[in-house]
Amino acid sequence: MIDKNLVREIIAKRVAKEFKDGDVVNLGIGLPTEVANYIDKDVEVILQSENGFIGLGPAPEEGKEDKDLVNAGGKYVTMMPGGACFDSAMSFAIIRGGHVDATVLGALQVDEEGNLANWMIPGKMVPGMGGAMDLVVGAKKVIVAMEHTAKGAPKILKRCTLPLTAAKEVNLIVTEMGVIEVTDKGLVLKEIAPNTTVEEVIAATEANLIISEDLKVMEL
Amino acid sequence: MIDKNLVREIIAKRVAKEFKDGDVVNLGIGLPTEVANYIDKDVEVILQSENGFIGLGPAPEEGKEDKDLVNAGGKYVTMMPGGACFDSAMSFAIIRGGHVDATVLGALQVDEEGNLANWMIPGKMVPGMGGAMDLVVGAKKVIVAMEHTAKGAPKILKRCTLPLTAAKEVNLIVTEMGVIEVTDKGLVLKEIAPNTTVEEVIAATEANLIISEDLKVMEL
Amino acid sequence: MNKIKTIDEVMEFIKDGQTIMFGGFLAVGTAENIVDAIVKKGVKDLTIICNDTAFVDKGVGKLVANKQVKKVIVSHIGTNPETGRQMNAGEIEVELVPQGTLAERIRAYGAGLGGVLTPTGLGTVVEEGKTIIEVDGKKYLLEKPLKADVAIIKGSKVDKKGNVWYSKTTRNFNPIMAMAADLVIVEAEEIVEVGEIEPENVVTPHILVDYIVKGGER
Amino acid sequence: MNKIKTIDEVMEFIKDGQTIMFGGFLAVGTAENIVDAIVKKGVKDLTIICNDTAFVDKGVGKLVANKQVKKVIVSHIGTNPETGRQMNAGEIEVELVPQGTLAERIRAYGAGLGGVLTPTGLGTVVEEGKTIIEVDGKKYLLEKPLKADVAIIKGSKVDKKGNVWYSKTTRNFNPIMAMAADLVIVEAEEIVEVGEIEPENVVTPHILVDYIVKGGER
Repeated sequence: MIDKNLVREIIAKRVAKEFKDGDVVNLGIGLPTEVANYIDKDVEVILQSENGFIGLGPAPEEGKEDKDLVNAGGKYVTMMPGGACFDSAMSFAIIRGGHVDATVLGALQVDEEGNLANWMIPGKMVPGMGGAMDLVVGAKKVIVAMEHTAKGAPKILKRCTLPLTAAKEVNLIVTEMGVIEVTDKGLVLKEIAPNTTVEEVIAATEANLIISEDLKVMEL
Repeated sequence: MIDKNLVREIIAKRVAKEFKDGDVVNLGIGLPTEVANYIDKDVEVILQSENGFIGLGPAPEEGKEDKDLVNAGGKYVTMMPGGACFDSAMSFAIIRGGHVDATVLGALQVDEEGNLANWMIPGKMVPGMGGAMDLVVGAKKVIVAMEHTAKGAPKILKRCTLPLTAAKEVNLIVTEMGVIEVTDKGLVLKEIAPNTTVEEVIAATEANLIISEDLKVMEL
Repeated sequence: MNKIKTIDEVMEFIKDGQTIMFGGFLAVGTAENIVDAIVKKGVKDLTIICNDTAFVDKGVGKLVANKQVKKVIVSHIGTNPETGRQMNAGEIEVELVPQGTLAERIRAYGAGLGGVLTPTGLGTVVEEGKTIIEVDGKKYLLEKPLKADVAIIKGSKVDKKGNVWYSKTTRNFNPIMAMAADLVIVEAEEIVEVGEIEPENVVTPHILVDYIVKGGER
Repeated sequence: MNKIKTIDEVMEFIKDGQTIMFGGFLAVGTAENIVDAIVKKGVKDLTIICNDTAFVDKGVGKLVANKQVKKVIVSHIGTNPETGRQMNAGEIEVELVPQGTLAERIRAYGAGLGGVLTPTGLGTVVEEGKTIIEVDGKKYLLEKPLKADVAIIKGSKVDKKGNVWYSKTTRNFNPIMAMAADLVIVEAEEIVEVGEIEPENVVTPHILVDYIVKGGER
């Protein structure tokens, strides 16, 4: 079994390759946030923070925190040159209006239709959806970045059993085992991690997987 | 017959008395604009200009025009200290959302129900409604400021015959002959101009007029 | 018209059972001094509209922790365990609203619109009990406007007339809430002279603000 | 990414039959140099969305006068007699929209909303052919979103990334149009360095702008 940190690094590195110069991207809390560390230096990605600005930069040095500048997780951050601030209505107008090229989120479950569940476990965890429902509906491309299984149980299912965040909005699933595209025909395994077999991916996935004729090894 | 300029002055002066300190007011093009000249000095009225600011001030001195600062009629104006600019969506959010205390507009016709027609004469004049429909629906108080008749013909009718600007939104009609309130029971003549008789007002009005038991002489 | 009041003076407007909107995102941009004064006053049965319930010891979370709140309308309660505990115990009602929908519902009231047609929440529990409207073959949820008795706003710079400028991410829900309440009170980190905020840089025009309270930095 | 282009370079994006939004209110805040270039290019059958048709010799009125426009969607045509003449002669189609509704329809598209529920126009000819929706006993017109192929914006200060700041009443429809078109071109009165416009004072964030053209004062 590979190290948790390595798993996260693999996922974040692979997601980072999805972006092209000038893309506007919203990264969810947790693992998705780490994607920013692996974006190619020649590629300028503009990060949108749904609490109200574009140009999200890395965490400040200790002692240089600005009490007025946090990300959507409430953590102190910095702003890149050329950043711009706005209110919550404008922030979500930008998101819902399709002005964000991609959003990267974690998931509890994803399914064959591209349905996503990531905001509550009834009777257990009801934190609220925050901005996730709008992000998943509004962003041009929805990338789920998550570990392939949870305590060994598949998270990529035939049908989500948890309450949905949004229906049929996921475009791409990136895990430490591979890259799966959501298509009209179902889930297509496009890339597979080095040292992993197709059989292993299938075994760890409840959903039917269509194996791409052009299956590639995940580039990291 | 009294002088046209005097008529306008009477109307503008009387309308100016409707405002109290701190009121936000939008004045239409033409006669309503002149109301600003007669507002009591102890009363601070904040003028909203629907093309995008509050704090509309008087016309600039010749040679001091700012090409970027016009009113909703496209005329050069000034901005009072503490003025604020916004876009058209915000401007009409302010108007439609009830944040404007009063709007003063001219009319082609007004009727017993408080219907207003002031934006087109089919086949003759179709300039467009501009911001008038939103202003009449959104402002807390709608004041029609107009000459009582047009070429001798009544403008205060039983029912408007021209296309409406808005239905049942007018609250007060101020003319050179008197002040008429629109109530659930119909039009109530509350004030009458000096040297005018109730019979003269009734003769110049097509609509039924209820004469207030407390009929006063217009204060100017 | 002098709009500047002390915190004690504006407390007379805060009453049991009111619906109060608070700006702020995880307490950043929340009027902390006014929240403290409301905690001290101890009014009860409030309905709070805010992005989230912040933390037990920060932002509107303090009102929840002090059991002054009967209902919250928010997008997130995960950072304040007390909200979850009271919800599970049946002590507080929680209406969860997607963040963008919450913003638009507040804006809709402030802008005099009858509601919002949004694709957000379609096919989820959010659509339960709501009207679905089809426009040109696409489906949308009809979400209704939200209003409040009082909006409590936090401004970084507020001029003496009440024009407000917000620093960085403190803006969030403050400007739209300033349009959606019968009474608007702004806590100013700094009160400046009229004219110090350029007309173009004013975010909340003074006509929307009823009272200004000096807050100071916290 | 260099967004700065010459006016000639951006003319390649302007084509016959397009729907184009132009900021401006009676031509104040309209990108006059780009309008002139479109007149010179002579593209035909345009649909123009703007507050008004300005004047025969100013703003989008020049395009109407030059007979390049098949339809206008505006709130007012009264200042440009040529629009009225062409309308009466059946040469141009005029869709008149209340100004606030026009603003909200444009904003709705840019914000990904399915439409707007407004009380404006109820009981008038504006409601003809439209759906009336009742929300909590009050009636509203459902007004549909408006989009364009290209939005032509005028900025007073534009930084090299594309952040836009508008002077006084030049703002009007520009910011909402910048959100409602496939391609957004801004004519900058002044191009400034990145950072010269404070993040809080940016009105149109650079991510909404595709190209910047230096216009100069007129």
